[in-house]
Amino acid sequence: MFFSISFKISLAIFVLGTLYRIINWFRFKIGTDALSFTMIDRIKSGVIGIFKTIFSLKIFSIIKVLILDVVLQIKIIRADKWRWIMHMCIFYGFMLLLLMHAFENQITKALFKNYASTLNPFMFLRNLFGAIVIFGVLIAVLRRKKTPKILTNAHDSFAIFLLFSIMLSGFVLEGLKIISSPIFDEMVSSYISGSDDITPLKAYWAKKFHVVFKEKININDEKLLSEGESSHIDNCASCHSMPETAFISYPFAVSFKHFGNTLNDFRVDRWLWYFHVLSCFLGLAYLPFSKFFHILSTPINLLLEPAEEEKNKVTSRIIGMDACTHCGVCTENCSVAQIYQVTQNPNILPSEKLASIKLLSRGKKVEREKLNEIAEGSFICTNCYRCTKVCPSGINLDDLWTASKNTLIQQGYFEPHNWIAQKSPSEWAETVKKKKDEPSDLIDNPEIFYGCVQCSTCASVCPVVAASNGNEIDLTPQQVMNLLRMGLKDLAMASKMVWNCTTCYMCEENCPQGIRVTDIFYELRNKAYIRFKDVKENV
Amino acid sequence: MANLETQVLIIGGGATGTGIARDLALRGIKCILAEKDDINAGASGANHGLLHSGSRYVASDAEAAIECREEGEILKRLAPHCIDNTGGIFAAVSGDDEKYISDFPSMCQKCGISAKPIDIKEAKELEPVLSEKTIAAYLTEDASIDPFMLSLENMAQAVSLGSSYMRHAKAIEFKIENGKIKYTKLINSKTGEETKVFAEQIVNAAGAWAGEMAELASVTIPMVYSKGSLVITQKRLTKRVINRLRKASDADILVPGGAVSIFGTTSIRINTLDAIYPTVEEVDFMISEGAKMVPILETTRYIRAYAGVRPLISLGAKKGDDRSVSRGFVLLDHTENGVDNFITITGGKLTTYRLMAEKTADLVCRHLGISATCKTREEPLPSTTHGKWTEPAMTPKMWMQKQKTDDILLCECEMISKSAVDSLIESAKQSGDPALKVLGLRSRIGKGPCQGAFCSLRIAAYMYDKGELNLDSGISDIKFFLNERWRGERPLQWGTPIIQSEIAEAIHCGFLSIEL
Amino acid sequence: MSRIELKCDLLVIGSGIAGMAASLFAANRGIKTIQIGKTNTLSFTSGLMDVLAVHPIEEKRLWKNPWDAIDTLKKDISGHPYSKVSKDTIEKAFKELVAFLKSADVPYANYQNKNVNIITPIGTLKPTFFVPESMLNGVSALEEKKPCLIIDFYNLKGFSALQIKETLKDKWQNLRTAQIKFLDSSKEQFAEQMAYDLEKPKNLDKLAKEISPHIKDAEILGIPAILGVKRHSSVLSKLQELLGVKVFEIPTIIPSVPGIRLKKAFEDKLQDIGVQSFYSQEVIQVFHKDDFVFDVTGAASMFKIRTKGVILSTGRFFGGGLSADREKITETIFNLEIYGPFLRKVWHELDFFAPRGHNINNCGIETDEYFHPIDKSGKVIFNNLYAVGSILAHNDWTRMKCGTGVSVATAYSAVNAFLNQKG
Amino acid sequence: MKFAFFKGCRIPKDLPEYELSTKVVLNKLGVELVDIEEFNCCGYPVRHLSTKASILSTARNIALARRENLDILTPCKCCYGNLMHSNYMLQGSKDLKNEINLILSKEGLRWEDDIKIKHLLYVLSNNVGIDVIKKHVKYPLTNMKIAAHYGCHALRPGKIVKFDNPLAPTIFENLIQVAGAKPVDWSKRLDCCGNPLWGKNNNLSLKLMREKIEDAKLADAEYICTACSYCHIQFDMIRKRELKGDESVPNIPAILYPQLLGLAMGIDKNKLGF
Repeated sequence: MFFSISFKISLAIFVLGTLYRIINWFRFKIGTDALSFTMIDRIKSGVIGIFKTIFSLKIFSIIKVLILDVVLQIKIIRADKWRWIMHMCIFYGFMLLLLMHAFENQITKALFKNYASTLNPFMFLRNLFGAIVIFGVLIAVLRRKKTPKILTNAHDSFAIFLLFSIMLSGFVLEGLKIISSPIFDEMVSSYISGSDDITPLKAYWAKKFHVVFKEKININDEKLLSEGESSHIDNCASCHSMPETAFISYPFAVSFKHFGNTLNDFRVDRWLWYFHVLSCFLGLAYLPFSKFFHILSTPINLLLEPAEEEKNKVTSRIIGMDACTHCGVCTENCSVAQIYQVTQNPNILPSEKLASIKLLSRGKKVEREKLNEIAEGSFICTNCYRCTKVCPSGINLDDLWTASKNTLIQQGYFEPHNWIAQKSPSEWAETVKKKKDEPSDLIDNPEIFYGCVQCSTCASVCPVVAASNGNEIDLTPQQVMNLLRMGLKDLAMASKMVWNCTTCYMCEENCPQGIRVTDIFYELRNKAYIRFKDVKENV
Repeated sequence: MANLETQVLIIGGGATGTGIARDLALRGIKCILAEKDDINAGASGANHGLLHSGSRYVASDAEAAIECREEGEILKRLAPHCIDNTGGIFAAVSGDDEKYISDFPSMCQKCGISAKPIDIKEAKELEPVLSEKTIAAYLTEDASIDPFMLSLENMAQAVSLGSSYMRHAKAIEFKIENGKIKYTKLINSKTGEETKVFAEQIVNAAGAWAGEMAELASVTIPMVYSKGSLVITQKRLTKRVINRLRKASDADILVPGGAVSIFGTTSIRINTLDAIYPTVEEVDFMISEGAKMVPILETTRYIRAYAGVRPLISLGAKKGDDRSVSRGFVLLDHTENGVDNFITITGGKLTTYRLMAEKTADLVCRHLGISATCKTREEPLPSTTHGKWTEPAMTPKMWMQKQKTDDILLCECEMISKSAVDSLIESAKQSGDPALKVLGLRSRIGKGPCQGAFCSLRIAAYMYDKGELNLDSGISDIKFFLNERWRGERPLQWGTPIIQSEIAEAIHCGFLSIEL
Repeated sequence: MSRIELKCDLLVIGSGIAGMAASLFAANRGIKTIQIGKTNTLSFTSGLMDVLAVHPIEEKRLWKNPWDAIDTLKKDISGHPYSKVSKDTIEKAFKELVAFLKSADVPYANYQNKNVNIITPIGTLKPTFFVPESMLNGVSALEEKKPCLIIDFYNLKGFSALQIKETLKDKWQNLRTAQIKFLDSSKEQFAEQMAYDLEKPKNLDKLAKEISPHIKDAEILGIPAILGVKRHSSVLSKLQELLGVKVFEIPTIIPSVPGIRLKKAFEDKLQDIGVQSFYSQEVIQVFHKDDFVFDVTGAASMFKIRTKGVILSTGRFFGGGLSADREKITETIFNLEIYGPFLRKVWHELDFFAPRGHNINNCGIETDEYFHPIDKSGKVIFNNLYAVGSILAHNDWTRMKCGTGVSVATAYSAVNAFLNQKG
Repeated sequence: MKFAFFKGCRIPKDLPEYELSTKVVLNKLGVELVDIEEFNCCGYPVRHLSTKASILSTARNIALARRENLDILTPCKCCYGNLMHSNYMLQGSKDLKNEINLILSKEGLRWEDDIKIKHLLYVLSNNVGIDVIKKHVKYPLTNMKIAAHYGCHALRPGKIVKFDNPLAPTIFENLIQVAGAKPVDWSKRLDCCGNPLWGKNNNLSLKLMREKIEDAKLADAEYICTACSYCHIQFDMIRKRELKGDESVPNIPAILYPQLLGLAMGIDKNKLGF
């Protein structure tokens, strides 16, 4: 009753959740190209696209990809052996447990007529599979601890925790069951006729299975034991292999022995069973909302990818984001990840940026500060393509970054060059008039400009001054220096000259007095960025 | 020769002269102000630009101290655009007179002047450039004031009320008939043109030149001249006015002015008024003395130095004279010297200029038999286009605000554009022909690091294009302007300034051969 | 970090006209030469080459014939660098320099072996000797008072044709002026940028079209010196062709295009004849035993230069050869003895344009007849060190109008002296 | 001769031919290039926003090269310039060095001033040597007129990047000559290609490029030769895309220097990435 209700509830959540996520694939959008399509259009075109792929020659290449990248995870083994082992352990260990253990009634029993969960090889295998999963989980934890670039979020921790508690509760439960006298009693009453003396069996089980009985049982009496053994062979052995083969649960059982009576009295095994089962159901219900959803989305994404239709591209982006397992490989390979160490903006890291972009794709209002952070991360990206190349889920990250940049721009979050250009230097200066300021090396140091003899060389040699018309440039380099000399740095910071400088260093190289004009421009940009970004308003 | 008539002729276009012009104009009395050079060409333009709180005079002259306090308060209220209300710090360094330091607060209190003691650490936090050897510090109400803007605005309001201003108009003769000046003959020092001005009253506000003027009316004023030199730093060193806490002495005061600081002064008795310029010795003395209070003065870059003359009246003979309103300034009614319509006002301080103008105007009114009362105690000084170009770092702000691509800068250092020069030319034309020095006085032209080397050429070329200069007048104009700038650069020729002047010489002599 | 060591026979420090000339003369004589200096010095010259035009400066006496002036000068000022070189040397030095410049397509010429008057942007006349060929037309036009049109450009600061016309009114009545809008006239114009723009035929055509209607009866056109940099000769001839009149350039205020042409010619061509040059590098330290060893700029990536001889042509204050503090004037690399330990109060005159010149302009390095710097007692300090150019004492070049002449002649003498000494 | 090959961000995706041709040419000339997969961005793009982030980026790259005990060779001038500049900053400040090393130590890395950073052209001209290259040139590209585009960030600031004479360089022309081609003398050879403004002010970026191409045309150039990822992207990819069909821009294609040299050395076109 409890089992089936909770199972049904969690299954329902699972199904609804999966549906919800699938619908969201067609509902959410990122990228300005996504704006023109309706959900229905996208569903139609998605379904058609998948069919097209399946019934085209492409399916062979997809199958190849499925086998290599999904089943065998070739991409990961190339990048990192341990990570591959982790993935294989968790995925296949869990899958085998699922098939053999969770669906024992439906699958294992059907296949093996004499199946019993306490019988070898099943008991041994269950322990083995569990151990494999735990081993994988341990690698995952260690990896996250050891690689400073990879950030771990609540989802990651929860997923790992959930897996770990399912496994651990399973093992402990098995251990408890082994030593449980109430279960022994239940079994005896079901399988042995009431008239038989079960003392020898008790003794045998106490000795061999470490069942803890309330009454004192002499387990050293050879005679009693051999009687018990024959009784065991008659009644129990067909379903019960020796417990040592449960090589993980068994040590638990042995160690629980000392407080076996208490445990048995409180029927802790039952509670733990509830816990184990509930954990599993929780996992089931949580699956559509967790990173494990990639089990579903990754293959579908692969199927949809080749359908080059615009609408599918848009959909594929969303599925792609669902396919993300937050494994951090992109971040490990990211060309600009180290910048996070300085700016502490996680949105520089592709794995984190993707999570933020998910928020963006939902079309709900995201707070300004967050958007500024996403924009900063997006515009620091150098489009090196490395993340896309290494993503084990095959997400087209490059396309995602381009799309999200477009969305950001459309919402008024530009490159610094562009948002700073939206206001005149005077307006910026007015905006930050009251804002406190940390002095910096060059621009706040008037001595830097003492050497300037006003010869105009910097302006004469500047290719930007030469190429621009009067509207494109507001000041010459010399004029920027003079503003700084007069302490008007807020005016200088936002000037078009500063932000349209190509940093060709002509001015600096030609300056007869060795004034570091270009370096000063760099500092002005750094400073302007910090000084203006909190007060910028977005259109 | 042109003849002009007016109620009052004021001689001297310093703070006092322009102040009187405004005071009278507000009382409905029209006047002509004749200045032999230009606005503030004398001591009014060659001082610290300090609006005294009075604290500096508490020991030597309590009366003057109180006057300063009162006038300072009035000006802060009525002419805020000319004033940067910085506040001040009086700081003593080890070795300074301990007695003076301990008496200072009570002396201030007696004069009603606020002087709040602060501890040394706090003082150093407020003004990090203060010496490590600072031993006492007080917060005061000193402020900095732009004397050029002040005089230009005073005159602008007088002109708007019907008075007029003549630049380069030197008084060369008083025609005295029946114990009265019948007319005054003026000569234009640029063109040589002469003008007769028939005025009911003549006010001699010629500052250091007041004695010379009085001499024209055969009146002798015993004057002594004290030259004071100052230096301008390239950057603003402090937020506040810094004043050495000791008996008023040389090289005591550092006043911030916009983006720069002004440090001074010296006091050197001189006998004549020719060739007033700062010397190398004065600059070196000031720097080494000032560095005791603000050590950075030893190493900072200076833009220029300048000197002014304090007119002092030797009152020995006239002690107890009731016309000497206070020991700060002197108002002389020359009726007793047999010239009925001639008044001299001289001495005093920039801070008390308004009071001097008020007292003078009162006397003028008595002479004219007019009962109008002074309005400058209550009426705010309006801000006009004539004064706005003098404030450091203001011109670039205004230029950047307009952002007109065609309006290119003619002066790069201080960022003065064509349109600003246009406006300056218009303003200068009110009182004569525009020339580089005239524009320079009304703005920041020539006041940046290049000291006119580049901008003089660019502005002269622009003025030719506008038809404001003709024949070879531009050449002499450039020479005159640069020479005037050079006076202030000369004592500061080391480090970068010597490079700058080498470039200037290479351009103007080596290339343009302007010296030939 | 190990430093690269470069070896040479002669190190020229300085990249002004003296340094460039010294490098040229040395390379022409097969001396292995390294030159090191600032990058941009020559663009601060007007591009005019003086020999000597005024002496004595107190009298502002102008000389038509510079060679006669030198004779008198030698008698009057024994310390003047010219007193250590013969006229023949000066002529030979210029000949070699001008030939080099011609090969670099920057032709220079003089006019009847006499000083000429060049019109300046403010309308004054600048006496000088060798001038860019593009300016020579103007000299004769002024002498013959030909009908002439002078143009200036809207938003090119510090150049007013009207000013030139007004200032020259009593010397040249036949002047007319016009203001032309240059290509994109909405912004400020810079001579150097205009010069590059005009190298493009389409821009030159456009300019010619703008000017044409103003020519009328003018036989010659005066234009600010903006007619191309590297392709100057062809820009000039093309413009004359397009307009059908002679064209002459009027030099502008620094940074000037004729100066930039010189700079480019030297920077590009000196390397071709074997000079190894390092611009925008500075000497940090110098050691001397028999050879000089120099440490040259840049934190950990410094390099060393080992040389047998050094020509010091670092110029004065702007060039960086001299520096001044409140007490004294110092030579910046070798800390050589400076003539003129005057007190600061007599460094400068009260009048900026004082005819006798500022005392400080006569200070500098004194040398023996081979341009070895000497100390107070007259002793040579290093016998493989030579000082040339404006750093030399007794040489008020701005007033005498002798800057280039002194630089070129002393560079020539020093290089020859080094060669002779080397044997 | 062995170098760590620092290809930067743009080459793998946008300019595989640059990597290909560089490797094949250098290989023939006896230079071994080692790929270090962990190399990150040189720091140039982020320098606008945070100099410190830029310096950290450089320092990490250098630290990675140190781990392999290799000097760095980069074919990109922007990378070169920024690596040199940041390295220079680190050389000059103990505090900065400590701060950066603290961050790097999390990965077991450390910056020290013992790794040389070299640009491809510098290695060709100074380490391999013109004479050696000459021996490998089998098919001199006689009569081909080439405009050498220097690229700003390798040249300037000269004191820091130490590539060649910052305003009168010769290295590139010499290398073009050794391939048998004729370098042309053009006025704007040292000017900016405009790419730093791409994506920021496209109009101005294109204007700058246009100026250069027009100037190259005046000098009769047939090709503009580049040795920088960004410059090449500008003259090739962006030009082809943005100025397509614009008749007013002379048709002078861009060629990468190792491709040019590779042709002269007789290397198969495919191997050079044509």
